[in-house]
Amino acid sequence: MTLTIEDLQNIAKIERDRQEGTTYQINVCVAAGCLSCQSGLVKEAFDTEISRRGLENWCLVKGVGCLGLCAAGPLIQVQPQGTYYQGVTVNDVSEILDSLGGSPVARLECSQHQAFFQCQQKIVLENCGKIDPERIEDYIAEDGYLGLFTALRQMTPGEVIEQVTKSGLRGRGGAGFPTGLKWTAVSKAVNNTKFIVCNADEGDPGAFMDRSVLESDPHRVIEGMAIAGYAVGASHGFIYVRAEYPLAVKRVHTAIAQAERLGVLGNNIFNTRFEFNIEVRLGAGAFVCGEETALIASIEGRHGRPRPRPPFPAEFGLWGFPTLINNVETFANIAPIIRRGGEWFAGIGTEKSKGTKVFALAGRVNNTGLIEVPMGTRLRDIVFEIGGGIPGDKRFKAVQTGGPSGGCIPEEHLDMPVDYESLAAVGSIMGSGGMIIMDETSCMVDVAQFFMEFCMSESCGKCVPCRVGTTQIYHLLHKISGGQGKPSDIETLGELCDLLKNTSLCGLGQTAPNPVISTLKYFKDEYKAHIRDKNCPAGACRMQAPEEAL
Amino acid sequence: MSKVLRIATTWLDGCSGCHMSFLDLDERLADMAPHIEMVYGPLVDAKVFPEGVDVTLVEGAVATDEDKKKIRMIRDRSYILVSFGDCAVTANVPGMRNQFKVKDVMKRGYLENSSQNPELPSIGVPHLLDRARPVHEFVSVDVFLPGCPPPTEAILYTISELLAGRVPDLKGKARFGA
Amino acid sequence: MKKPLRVDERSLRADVNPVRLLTFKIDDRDVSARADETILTVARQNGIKIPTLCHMEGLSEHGACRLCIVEVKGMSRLMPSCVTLPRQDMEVLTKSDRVLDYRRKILELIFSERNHVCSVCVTNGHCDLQALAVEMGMTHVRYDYIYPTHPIDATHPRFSVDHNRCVLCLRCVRVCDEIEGAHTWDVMNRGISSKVITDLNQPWGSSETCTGCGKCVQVCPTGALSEKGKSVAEMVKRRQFLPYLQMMRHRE
Amino acid sequence: MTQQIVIDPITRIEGHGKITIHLDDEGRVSDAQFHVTQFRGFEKFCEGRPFYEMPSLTERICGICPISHSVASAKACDAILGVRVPETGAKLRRLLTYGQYIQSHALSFFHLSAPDLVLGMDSDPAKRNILGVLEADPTLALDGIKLRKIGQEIIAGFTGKRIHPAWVVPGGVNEPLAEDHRKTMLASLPEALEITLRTLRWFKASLENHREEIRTFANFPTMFMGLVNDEGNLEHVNGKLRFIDYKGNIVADGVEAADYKTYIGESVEPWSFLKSPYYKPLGYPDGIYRVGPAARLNVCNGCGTPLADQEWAEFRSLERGPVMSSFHNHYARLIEIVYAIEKAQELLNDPNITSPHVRAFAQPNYSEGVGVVEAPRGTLFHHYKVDEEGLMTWANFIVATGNNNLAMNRGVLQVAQRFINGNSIPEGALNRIEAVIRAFDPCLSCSTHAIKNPSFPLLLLAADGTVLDKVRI
Amino acid sequence: MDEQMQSAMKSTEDRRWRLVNRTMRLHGHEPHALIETLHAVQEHFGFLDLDALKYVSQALRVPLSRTYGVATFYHHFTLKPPGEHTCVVCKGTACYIGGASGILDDFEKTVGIGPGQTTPDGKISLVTARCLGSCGLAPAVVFDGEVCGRMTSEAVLERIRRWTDHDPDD
Repeated sequence: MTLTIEDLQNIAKIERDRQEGTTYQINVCVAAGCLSCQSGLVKEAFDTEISRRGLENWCLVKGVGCLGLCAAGPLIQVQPQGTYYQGVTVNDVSEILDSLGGSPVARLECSQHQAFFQCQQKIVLENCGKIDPERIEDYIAEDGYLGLFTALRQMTPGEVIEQVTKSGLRGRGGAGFPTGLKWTAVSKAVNNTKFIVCNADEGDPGAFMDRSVLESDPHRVIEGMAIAGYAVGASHGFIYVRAEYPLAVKRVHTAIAQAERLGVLGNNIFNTRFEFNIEVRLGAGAFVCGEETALIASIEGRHGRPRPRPPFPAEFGLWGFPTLINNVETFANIAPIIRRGGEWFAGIGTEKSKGTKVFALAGRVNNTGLIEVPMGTRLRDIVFEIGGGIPGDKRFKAVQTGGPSGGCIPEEHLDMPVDYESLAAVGSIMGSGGMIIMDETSCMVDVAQFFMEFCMSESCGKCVPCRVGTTQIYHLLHKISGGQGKPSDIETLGELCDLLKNTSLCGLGQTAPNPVISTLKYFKDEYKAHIRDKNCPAGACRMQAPEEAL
Repeated sequence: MSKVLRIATTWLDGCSGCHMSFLDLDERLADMAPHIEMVYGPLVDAKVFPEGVDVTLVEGAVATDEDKKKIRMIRDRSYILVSFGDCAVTANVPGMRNQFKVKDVMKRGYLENSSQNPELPSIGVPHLLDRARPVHEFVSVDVFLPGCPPPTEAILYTISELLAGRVPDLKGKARFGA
Repeated sequence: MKKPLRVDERSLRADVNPVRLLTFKIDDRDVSARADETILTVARQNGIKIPTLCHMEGLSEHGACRLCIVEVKGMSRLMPSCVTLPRQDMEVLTKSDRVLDYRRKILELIFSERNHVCSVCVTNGHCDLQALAVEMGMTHVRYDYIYPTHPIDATHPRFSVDHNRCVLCLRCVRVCDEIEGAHTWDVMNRGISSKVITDLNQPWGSSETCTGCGKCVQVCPTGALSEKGKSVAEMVKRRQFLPYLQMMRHRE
Repeated sequence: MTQQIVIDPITRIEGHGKITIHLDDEGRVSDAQFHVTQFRGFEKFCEGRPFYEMPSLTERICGICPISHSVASAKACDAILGVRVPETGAKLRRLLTYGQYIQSHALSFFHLSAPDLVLGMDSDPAKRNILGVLEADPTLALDGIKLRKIGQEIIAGFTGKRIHPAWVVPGGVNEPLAEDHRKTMLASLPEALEITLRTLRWFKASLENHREEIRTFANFPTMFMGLVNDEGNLEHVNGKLRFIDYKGNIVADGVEAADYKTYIGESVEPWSFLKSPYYKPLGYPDGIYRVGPAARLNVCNGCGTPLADQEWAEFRSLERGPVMSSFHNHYARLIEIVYAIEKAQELLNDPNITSPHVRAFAQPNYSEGVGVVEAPRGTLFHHYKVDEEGLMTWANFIVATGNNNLAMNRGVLQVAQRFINGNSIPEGALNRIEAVIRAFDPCLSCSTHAIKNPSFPLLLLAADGTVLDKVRI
Repeated sequence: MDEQMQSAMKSTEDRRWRLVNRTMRLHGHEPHALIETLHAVQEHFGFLDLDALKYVSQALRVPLSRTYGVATFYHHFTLKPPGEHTCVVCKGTACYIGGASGILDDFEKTVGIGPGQTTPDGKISLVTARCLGSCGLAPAVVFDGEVCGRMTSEAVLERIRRWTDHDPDD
């Protein structure tokens, strides 16, 4: 069976009619965060209550992806008013149904409503919280697969790449490599077999953007991959996803099956000669597999140990074939770019960082959750407007971006715009989008130690600087945070960090010292207090007895 | 060689082999005698480590609390401190006990392998540190002279350089283990 | 999905044209090279010494010890010369202060990782690691020794493995896989807990796949793999077989 | 109220040690303890190592007598292999041992004790060292340096390394002797003999000056232990153990190394890292015995070489029974050097000595082995157990110095009682207390449970720890 | 075990092995299916035992040592049978900032096992996760698959107590 544009439009119309047929629509978040707060039961309760009351034609209940404000789960949104309710339990169901048509249930209404939801601009997350991730029809109703159709039927592969290049989109996995350039490289590689790989091995502790996208809007990623496949000449794709995200895995599998059934994956897609298939491969708990060559090794069934680059995967990737590897969020941007044109995308953001970026806001901040803002948004706005500031009258201390590869940004830099260059300038990185807010009770030595412990145990062990260097740095930090450090340790730390940065084999080792470097830069006094005064100013570290100052 | 060099030697947790390698200077020791004064060491009768020592050669790893105290005192009183031999530089053989718990090491020696009065020595003997460690993990060291023991020629070079008022550079002149 | 090809990792650089010749500079000397020759190869051809540890002529490149790093003008990061191909007009420095300093630190890290007691080692005097320390002027290790606990496996009738002396260069893994074809060795765990193993991490003596050829022992740079019955300083490694086997295999 | 004197460190000995002397109310010496303050734990950390590494590993117990450790260790390993060492291999081990005797005894006599003997027990402590001797009697000092060098060169002649050579291995030695080395060694021996005989003459002539020391330096009846060969003559490398009582009667003879535990027990005293072995049948501490140069000359029927036999006879005529004063260890040491040189000459002239058959190869065939040798300072035991793969599971060492621990403690007491009286301490008295230890020439680094040598003032302490007197030296 | 016997048993006797075999067949018994197959084994058996590793090695033509290496490289795989109940404490950044290490400390103090360990009676396993992606709910703990947010030491230990107390009857 081949899908035509008419079919696609037809599906969209039927679906829109179905949804518009009811007066009210209740969207219950069924992403992992809210599910762990029993949102599944809340949805069931709505279904039961509505069928008990016989209101099926008046009110539609929909399980939707992430609404963003995970801290306040379970979240629901009532349409068409757009009212958000937080912390909804089974007991609140009747009351909410009763309120439809009247005034909202004030005690459940989201207090953070205004700033949190309104300061955002959504492209990647445009369907999150809106569509049922387990129904392809829902996606199609929101112009789903229109991008793929446009690419296949109205554009040459070169034109697709041109649009992507024009959009200025940069890799959302961390390093920010221009996506258009990467696609060009793969498309130019001479080989009949090429692969597309979607990196969904989101390993940063504190980041859950990819999980949310896959859980809330899996088709968007599939569509992006298929477009990429067309553009570079690949007919097979892999989604490499963490085994720790069972819900995401399940929804991706469902989505692939639906897409195959409908014919947007498979042979002769949209009556062209383009064929594209996607396989899911499970990660197994190795952060280093976020690195391209390690990821390739892992898909090939081997240890996830990186190899020296060049050659880059674009020339020599999976099983030696040219391979395009992009992150989930990168692929999620593709369909809108194709639908609306690269110029539209390039109009958003800053000069060198285009579009929007999804961040996972966590730590000592009121509104933890998932947000999407245009590149260049002020950090202060993210923390204090969208994030709602620091809970409990505590003082802001730092924000950590980029996960274990990133750095800690102190208050003095809060007014900077968030984009690739600015973050790099203050010693951090964009990374995949984890953003951890720390207040005065967080000890920066302890935080550095936490990240170094992570890097130490995630180091693949192949190259010496990373394998032994991370261990030595961790031991030094451990000594310092335990009150056993000596003054020369600070210098040694700096030296080791520099060594790792410049001599490690892969990105993990090269960036592992960033949390230490940035905390040493901005919070040296805290280190000194641990060493000189055997005191943790934040009160977070447990000092050991001062007997053996080794 | 204008002035007489005040030299001290001492050992912590070592086997005295480095000192023997020093004695292996043989007749050259006698030649050197007018230029050096041995102010402290196993071969002379001084009981107190003097102040203002020009050069101290330390053999052995730091293995006990007394070693630790001693090396700090020696550092304070020495202008140049030489880590003398592998035990001082790397902890070498004494460091081989570091894979075991002190308790188990003592137990083997005094409880399991004795037929009478099995007990752990505790009176007037120092307290063992958890790990025997190189000297420079405790105090700053100016010259590292590796080897098990360091070759006599390297010792001669070191002292000659010091006599000439230079800090010796032993890179490539001595190796671990030999 | 199409059945993937079996890829020989040694032919990784299929992306370069081996026929092309280029010229570049090593330590201010003009040198010429084939496009598929590594900087290390070219340096050695020209008598320029670069220290190596995981590199072994006749085995695939591992690129992991990082001792062969060199500075390439215009690049902030240092490049491992064993896997880096030169480009036209590239300027390579093999002995800049920066390079020497980093190399020494890396070597110190290697020494700090396991329990290297040179004085009582079977390869004392014949050890690549020990020789590197002399060559690179490393007289002590600035970092705290880690002192991990590692056992010795002496179950094999002829050889033993002492993990205390292993530097994880994986020469054993590569020679066993690439030359002997047995793939008895591999690495378990990761990061600092990485350890070379035989078969299912079982005693070497009980390995079903080991042919007992001893190639791994001979290529091991340190005393980690040695012949049983050899006392301290007695283990001298014989490696002439490796280029010979290479030659015999590639003869036409 | 009792008081304590602490001598810390004992100087001019090979290792770390200190002495505590207890005084009673009248200021008389009531007790004395000799502390060994270094501990390295060889007995434990050998665990898990392949036994064939042991000769070179245990060499690191001591930098002065590494050869004795490597030979004792290799003999324990031979027993584990269950092999007979080829004749030349055994001879080379023996030759190496004699080289070590020459250098080690020379060190003890010239570098460590000569300052007392030449300059006097009461001489200026600042000068009382080898450099002082060099000023006072340059010939003697240079003789010492030269003699030690000849011994060291014999060791280096085999191995290229004077200290910690890796040459003695299980089953034999790892390389045959080269002809040119044989010649060089042989050429150096006449001078060595000349030096030794000259020194021996000087020493015998000066015995008169040390009557008090001879009378008090551990001059009390004890048993003696040492190795003797099949003829009952002096033996350092092979042979069997002989125990004699204070009258010179043989109480045990022909004891095999493997049976040592039947005869020797080990006791721990809380004040020392050095254990106290004792003759088991008599129990602790009655089973006190002595080892070392004088003990060896006491237990044997003779030396078996012409010059040494002559000197031995003269030595044994000092007393009717065994020579009791440990001061005479110095004397015995010189005789043993003569013996070592004579034996070395004999071996080097043996045409078989350069034979290439120096090592027997085997897999481990026994799970346990004991090796015993006479180290310069006395009998040395290495006892190993291994698993099926030949990895060490257990080790026990009885070091030469350990055997003398009980006697050293009693010797210290004896000297202290003779020379210390009241609350002031003459420096010369303290030096004599140390000198008695020096006479035993304890190799304290040897002690897997060993002694050290830091330098602190000698204190006269009240029982509560208050300092009554302080001797600055 | 005799190889033929082993494979016979594994292909027929146990339904779980049939599922594992299916995974391998799906990938054409290609070596690159190793990780997928190990996932299948662990899913059906709870852990990877040596026999299973050997069987998978043979079926996929992967060297034994590589199979073992891969199985130990990835932290998701376990070679030890898990306890009856599993408690996963998230150690992601948000959870760490939120006090996960305190929970772990108290767990170890009270229950006596650290991360990666199982109580001697085989009842409870403690595991840490890098990030559950439930950062909004930090600190998060998973009890037998059920994610619970905003946990405290007391709440965790209370759940553990329920497991230990109730189990004799279960």
